[in-house]
Amino acid sequence: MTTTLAIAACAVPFVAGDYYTSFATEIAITVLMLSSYRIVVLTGEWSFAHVVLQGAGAYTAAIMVKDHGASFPISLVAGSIVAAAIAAVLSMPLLKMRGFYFLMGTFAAAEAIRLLWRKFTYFGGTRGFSGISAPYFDFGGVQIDFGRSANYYFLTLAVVAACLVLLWRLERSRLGKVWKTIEQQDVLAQSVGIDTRRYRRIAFVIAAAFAGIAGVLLAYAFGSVTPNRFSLNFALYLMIWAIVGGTRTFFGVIVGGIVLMAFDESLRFAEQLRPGVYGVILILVMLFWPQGLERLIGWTGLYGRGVSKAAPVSSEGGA
Amino acid sequence: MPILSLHEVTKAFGGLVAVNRATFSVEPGSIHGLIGPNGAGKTTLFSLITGFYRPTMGRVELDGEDITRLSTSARARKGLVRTFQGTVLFSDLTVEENIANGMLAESSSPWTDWLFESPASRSSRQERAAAIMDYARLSDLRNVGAKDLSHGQQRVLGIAIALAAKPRLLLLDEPFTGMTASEKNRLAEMLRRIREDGATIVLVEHDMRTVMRLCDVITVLNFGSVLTEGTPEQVRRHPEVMAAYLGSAA
Amino acid sequence: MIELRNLSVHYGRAIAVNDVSLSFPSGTVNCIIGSNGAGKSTILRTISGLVRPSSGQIVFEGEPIQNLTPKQIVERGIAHVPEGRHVFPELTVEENLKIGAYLRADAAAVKRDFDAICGAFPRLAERRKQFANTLSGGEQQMLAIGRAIMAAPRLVLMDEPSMGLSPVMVATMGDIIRSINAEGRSVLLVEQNANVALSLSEDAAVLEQGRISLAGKAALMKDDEHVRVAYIGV
Amino acid sequence: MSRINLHLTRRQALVGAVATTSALAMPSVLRAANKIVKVGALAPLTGDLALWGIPAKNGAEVWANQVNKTGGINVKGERYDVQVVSFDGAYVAEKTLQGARAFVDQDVKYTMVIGGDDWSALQDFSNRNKMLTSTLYVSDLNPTSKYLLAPVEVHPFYFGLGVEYLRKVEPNLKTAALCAQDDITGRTSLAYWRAGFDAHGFEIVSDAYFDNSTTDFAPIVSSMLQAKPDTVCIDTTYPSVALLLVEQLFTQGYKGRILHAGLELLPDMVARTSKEFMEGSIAFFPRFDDPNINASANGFSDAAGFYKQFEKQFPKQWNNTSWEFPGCLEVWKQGVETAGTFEPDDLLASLKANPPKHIFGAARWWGKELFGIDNALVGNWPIVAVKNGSVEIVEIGDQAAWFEAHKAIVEKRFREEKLMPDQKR
Amino acid sequence: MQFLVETVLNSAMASASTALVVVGLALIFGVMRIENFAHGELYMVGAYATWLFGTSFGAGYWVGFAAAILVTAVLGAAIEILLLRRLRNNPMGALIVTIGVLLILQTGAAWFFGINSNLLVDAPVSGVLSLGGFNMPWHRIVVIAAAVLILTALTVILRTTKFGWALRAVAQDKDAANLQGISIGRISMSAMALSAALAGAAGSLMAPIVRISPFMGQPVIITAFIVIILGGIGSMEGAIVAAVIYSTFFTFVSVYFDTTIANVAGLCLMLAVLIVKPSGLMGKAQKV
Repeated sequence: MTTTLAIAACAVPFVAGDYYTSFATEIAITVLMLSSYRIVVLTGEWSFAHVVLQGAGAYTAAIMVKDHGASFPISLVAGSIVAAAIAAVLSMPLLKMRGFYFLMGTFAAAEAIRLLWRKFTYFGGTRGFSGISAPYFDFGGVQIDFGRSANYYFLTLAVVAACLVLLWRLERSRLGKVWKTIEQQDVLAQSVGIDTRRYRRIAFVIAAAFAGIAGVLLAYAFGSVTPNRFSLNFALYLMIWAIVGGTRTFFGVIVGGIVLMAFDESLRFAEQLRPGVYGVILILVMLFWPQGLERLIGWTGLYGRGVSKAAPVSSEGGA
Repeated sequence: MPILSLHEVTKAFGGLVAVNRATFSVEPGSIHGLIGPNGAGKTTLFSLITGFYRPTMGRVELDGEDITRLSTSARARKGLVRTFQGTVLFSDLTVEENIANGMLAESSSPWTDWLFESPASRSSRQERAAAIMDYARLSDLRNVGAKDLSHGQQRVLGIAIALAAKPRLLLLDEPFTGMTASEKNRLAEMLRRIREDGATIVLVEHDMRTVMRLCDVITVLNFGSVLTEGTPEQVRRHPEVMAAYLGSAA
Repeated sequence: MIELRNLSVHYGRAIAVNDVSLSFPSGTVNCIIGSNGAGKSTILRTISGLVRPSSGQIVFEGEPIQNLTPKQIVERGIAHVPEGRHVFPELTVEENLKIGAYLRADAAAVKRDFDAICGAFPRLAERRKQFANTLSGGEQQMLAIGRAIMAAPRLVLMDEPSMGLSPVMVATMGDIIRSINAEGRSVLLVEQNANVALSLSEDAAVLEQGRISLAGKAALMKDDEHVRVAYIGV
Repeated sequence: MSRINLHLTRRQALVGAVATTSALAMPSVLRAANKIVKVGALAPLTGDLALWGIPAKNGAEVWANQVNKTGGINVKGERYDVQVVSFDGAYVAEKTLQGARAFVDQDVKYTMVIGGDDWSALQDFSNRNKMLTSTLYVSDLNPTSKYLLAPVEVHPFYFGLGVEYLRKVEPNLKTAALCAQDDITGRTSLAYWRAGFDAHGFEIVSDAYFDNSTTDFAPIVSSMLQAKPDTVCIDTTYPSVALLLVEQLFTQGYKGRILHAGLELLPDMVARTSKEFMEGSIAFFPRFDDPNINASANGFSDAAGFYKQFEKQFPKQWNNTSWEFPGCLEVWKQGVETAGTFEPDDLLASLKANPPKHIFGAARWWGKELFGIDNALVGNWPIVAVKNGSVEIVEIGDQAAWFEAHKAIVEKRFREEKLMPDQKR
Repeated sequence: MQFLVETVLNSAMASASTALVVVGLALIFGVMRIENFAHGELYMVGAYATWLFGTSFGAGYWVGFAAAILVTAVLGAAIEILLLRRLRNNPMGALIVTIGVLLILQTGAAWFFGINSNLLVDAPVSGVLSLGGFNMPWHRIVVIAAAVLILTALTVILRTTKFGWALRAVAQDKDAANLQGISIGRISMSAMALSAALAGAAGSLMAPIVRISPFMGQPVIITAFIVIILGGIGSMEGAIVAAVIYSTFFTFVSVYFDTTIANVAGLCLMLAVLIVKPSGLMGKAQKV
C-alpha cells in the first residue's frame, strides 16, 4: 500500500501538468500537517492552534530568508524549532484545559498570535511576506532550481516522506504507545504512573515541530506568507479532514486529506456553489461513515482493532 | 513505619462531607481491607489515597513522606498503584499489550528509546510481561483482545496491568465483584502471592466472605468516618459493624 | 403485578442479569436483595426501559412491556426512583416534583398530589424554592420518591433508598415506603440493606451474580442463614 | 418581483459558466472563423472576498462578449475572439498559484487578479513564466515584478486631488478624522489621505483602523466624532461598510464633509440620511449610468453600453470591480493591437513605448519613486461630488502632477506605514 | 462624558445581541452536548429572512422579524431531526455536520441573495434619540429592549412551564429525565428550534445595523464561542454575564485603542480566565 502510494506520488509530475504538480505539492504539505496533527489527536484532544504553529514555521522561514538570507535547510530547522518553542510556551496554560475548553483555548492563543502578525510590520503586517525565492542548490556543477514546480515537488515529497517515516516510528515507539494509552484510558494511564499532562505537552510540541516544517515548505512553495492563510477556516479544514479520514490509523488522516482535497478540487465546475456541495458531502460522509473513511477502506485490520472505548471512570481535569 | 498513613483526611463536596477525618495506617506486607456499606465513602477515600481527589483537609503519607499534593501519576511512580472498579482496560489491545502498557511510565531508559527501542530493553520488558502473565495465569491468553476476555479474566488483567507498574502498595477497588467462586479463590491466591513477593495490598471490597478470609487488618467505614479497625475476628464481632451492614431493623 | 420471565441482560459481552424469573403480587412491598454488582439495579433499569433485555420478557399487569420506551412505561404506571437519587440538581424542589407529573394532563389532580406530597414531606415543603442540590442526602431521597409519586404510579421501583442514610433517616424511609404502599401502590425495592428491606417486604428474592439464589416470603428469609452468609460471610 | 427575475438570470449565468468551462476542457471546439485568445480572471469566487471577484469576473465576460460581437481583437489583421477563463483563487496563495499554473497550461495570455494576498504568491511565478498580469492594487507593484501592471485604478493616487479640491471649495475646513479597514488597501489609502491632508493644511484629529470582522460601527464613529472633525474620510472600506459608517455619522449628529473613494451605495446613503447630509461629499468614481459617462470615461469603449449590458446580464451585481477588470482588458487590447502580438516581452515593450489610453483619457507609465517600477498607468482622474443626491464630475485632476508636488510628504507617510519598496517584506 | 454615555449604550447593545446569540448556543450545548458551528449562520438566516419578508415583500419590519424567528426555528428543528439526531453518540461527527450546514447556508445565501451584500433593512423605529448632545438611534434602544424582553421571556418559559423544566431536566440529567417520561428526542428538537430562533431573532434585530452578507455569521460565532467559554460551557447565566463582560470590554478597548487590539485583548481575557478557572466563570468543574 505504502509502495503504491509512493510510486503514485513520484509519478505525478511526469504524467500531469504543472497545475497538478502544484496541487500535489499542496497535498503533500497538507498530509504532513495532518499526520502531525494526529499526534495531538492521539492524546485525545483537538486543537485549533496547529495551523498557526505552521504559520510560525512559515514566518520564521520568511524572516530567515528575507533578513538573513538563510538557505533552505537552515530555514527548515529554524522553522521547526520556532514552532516547537511557541508550542512549548503555549502548552503551559493550554494543557490545563480539556475538551472543548482546550479547543477554544488553542483558538484564542492561536488567533492572538495571528492578529499580532497582522499588527506588527516586522511580520509584514496585513500583507505578510512575498517574494521568498525558491531554493537553488548547486552541488559542484549539478544545479537544481527548485523554483520549477516538479523539482520543488520532489523536494517537498522527500521532506514530507522523511517526516512521515519519523512520525511512523514515533507512533510505534514508547512515546507513541504512551499517547495512545492516554487517549484510550486516561485514568488508567495515570494510575500506572504516566504523567498525562506532560505527555500531552510533549505531543503538542512535537506536533508543532512538524507543523513548523510544513510551514517552511509552504512558505517556499508559494513564495509568500500572509496572515490570512492561517485563519480559523484553515484550522477547521484540518480538523474536518482528520475526522472525515479517521484518526485511528496512520493512514486515516492522510486518506481523509487527499480524498477531500481532491473532491474540493474536482468540484471547481460548481464555481460559486462549491462550498455548499462540499458541505453536502461532509454531511453525507458523517451520516453514512461516521467513523471516518479509514473504516470504509478497511485498513483498520492493519493494526488497531475496533473502536469501542470504555467510558472513563474518572478524570483529573473534567470536561 | 507504616507504608501508608492517613491523618484526619476529609473531603467535602459542597456541603456534603463524603469522608470525615479518616485516620488509619497500613502496615507493610499486609493485606488491609477497607469495608463499609454502600455510600460509606470508600470510593471517595480510595480516590483521595490515589490522588484523583485532593482532600479538603488532612494528610496522606507514603513511607512517611507527605504525598497529599502529588498527582496520581507521581504517586504511581512512587509505587502506589491502583486498579479500578469495573473493567477499565485498554480494551482494543491484547492481553500482552495491556500489560506492556503498564510499564510505559518507566523513565530509566535513555531518550533514544523514545524513537527506537533498544533490543535489550525490549527483551527485558517482554520478559517481565511474560513473568506477570505467568503470575496472573494469563499466558495462554496473551494474544487475546482484552474485550474478548471473560469478566473474571478482565479483572485479573486489570491487576496484572497494575503489577506491571511495579507497585509497592497496590490498591484494589472491589476486585472480586462479579467473579465466580473458583475465580475468587484463584484471585485470593494470587493476592497472597503478591503479598509474599513483598507488596502491600489495600483492598476495598464488598464480598465480606473474601475480605474476612483474606485480610490481616480491616478498617470499617461508615458515613465517611472510620467506625472501627481490627482483625477480621474483631471486626466480625463488633456490634456496630453488624448494624451498619444489615441496617438497624426499622 | 410484575413478572420477569427468563430475563437476561448483557452489557456488551458481560452478562449482568442471567435468566431471572420472578413474580411479585400487586399491592404489596417486595424486594430484591443482594450485594453490590449482583445485577439488582440492572433489573430495575430494564423494567423502566432504560436498558433493553437481551432475552426474556417483562410482564406488567398482564402485558409485556420489555419493548416499550421509558415514556410509555411511565404512562403504564411504573415510576422509578433511581439509585443515588438523581434529582435534578439545578431545578428547585417544586420543579423537581412537578416534573414527576410531566406526562399527566389533569392539572387539578396534579395539584392535589403535589399538596399531598408537601403534606407528607414537610421538609420538602419548607425547601420548595431551593435548588435540589442544596438538600441533604435524606431530603434528596425524599424528593426523588416524591417525584416518582407525582407520576401517579401503580408500581414504584426503588433502587437502594437507604443508601448513605443515617439509621434515623433509614427508619423514616421505611415509614415513607409503608405509607406509599398504604395508598395502594405496589413497591419493588432493591436493597443491599437486607434488614430494612426484608422487614418492609412481603416477598423477597436474593440476587447473586445476576441469578436468583433464593426467593420466598420475606419474613421467613429474615433469619435465613444463607442471607447472613451471603452478606457478611459469618 | 425583481428578485425572482434575478435568480433566473443567475442560474442562466451558471449554466453559461459551466458551458464555458466544459468548452475549455475540450481542446478544439468548432467555432466561427475567428481564432481564440484566452484571458484569465484569477479572483476569489467563493468566500467573503467573492464580493470583489464575482462582479469582476462577470464584468470581464460581458466585456469579452461585447468585443467579440464587434469583431474581436485585431492582431496584424488576424481576428481573435476573447475567451474569459476563470479560476477561484479563494484569495489564498496556494490556490491562486495553482490557478496561475492552470492558466499557463491553458495558454492564457493575460491574467487579472484583484491584488494583495492573491498576487503575493504569483510574483516569482510570473517572472519565470512571463505571465502578464494586471492588479487593482497598485501597492503590489515592485521592482522585481516585471510583468505586473496596474493599468486601471491607481488607487489611492486620486485622494490627493480630492483633498486639494476640497481645500479649494471649502477653505474653512481645518480638521479631519480618518478610518479604514485594517488591511493592505486600507493602510495604503490612509497613508495617502494623510499625505493629502498634510499637504493642504488639515489637522488629523482622529486616525484609526478597524478590523475586517467589525460588525457595529457606532463605537468607531463615536470615537472619531469625539475629536470634532470637519471632514471624515472612510477609505478604504467595503461599500456596505461605508454605508453603515455614513449612517452612523448622520445619527450621531455629524455635520461636516465625507470622503470616500466609491460612494457606491449613494442612493441608499441618501435614503438613510438625507440629501442635505450627503451634499458635497467627495468621491472619485463617476457612475456608469451617468449620461455623460462615455465622454468622461473615454478610454473605455462605450462605457454606457457596457453598463447597460452588465445590468441586463447580472442585475444588481454591479460594483467597481465590474468595470475594472474590463478596464484592464481595454488597456491590454490596445496594447495587443498596437504591438501586433500576444508575446509578453514584445507586448510589454510596446506598451511601455506607446502608453495606451487609460479609462479617463491619456496616461503615462509611472510609479518608480513609490514602487520602484514604472508599471502603473497614471493619467487624469475625475473628482466627483454629491449634488442633490447623486454624483457629478466636478473636476479632472492630474494624479502624477499632484504627487510630484507633494512627493516628500507622501514618502514620509508611506514610510510610516512601511509601504516603501525598500520596506516591503 | 457624552462619549462615555454613548460607548456605554453601544456596549449595552453589543451585549444584548451577543447575549441572544450566546444563550442559544449555551442552551443547545446543555441539552445536546453539541457545539453548533452553524449557529452564526442561523443568525445570518435571521437577517436575510427579515429582509426577504420585511423589506422585499414590503410587509414591514415586524413581519420580517416574526418570519425570521419562524424560519430559523423550523430550520433548527429540521437540522436536529434530519442530521443531529442520527449522530447523538458521535460528538465529533455532529460537529462536522454543523460545519457542513454552515457551508450550505453560506453558499445558499450567496446564491439566492447575491454576493454584493447591499441589502438594506430599515429599522422599525427610525430616528434618533437626542439628549443634550448625545445621540442614539432608537433602533439600538429597541435592540436592547427586545433582547431583554426575549431573555426575560425565555427565563420565564424555562422557569415556569413544563417544557422549560423538561428542557432543564434533560440538560442536567438525561437518564433521570427519561425516567420521568420526557422524550429526549422531542426536547432536543424543541431546544434546537428555540436555540436557532434566538439566533434568528438576534440576526433580525441586528439586520438594520450591520452589513447583511452571507458571511456575517462568522465574526458572530467566533465571539459567541469566546463568550461561551468565558461564561462556562452550558451555563446560560454564565453566558449572559460573559456576554456583557466581553462586549463591554471589547467596545471600550475598540474605542480607546482599536478593534484589532480589542480582538487580541478579548482573546487574552478569555485565556486569562481559563488559566485561572479552567471551566469558565460559571461553569462547574465537571464531576467524575
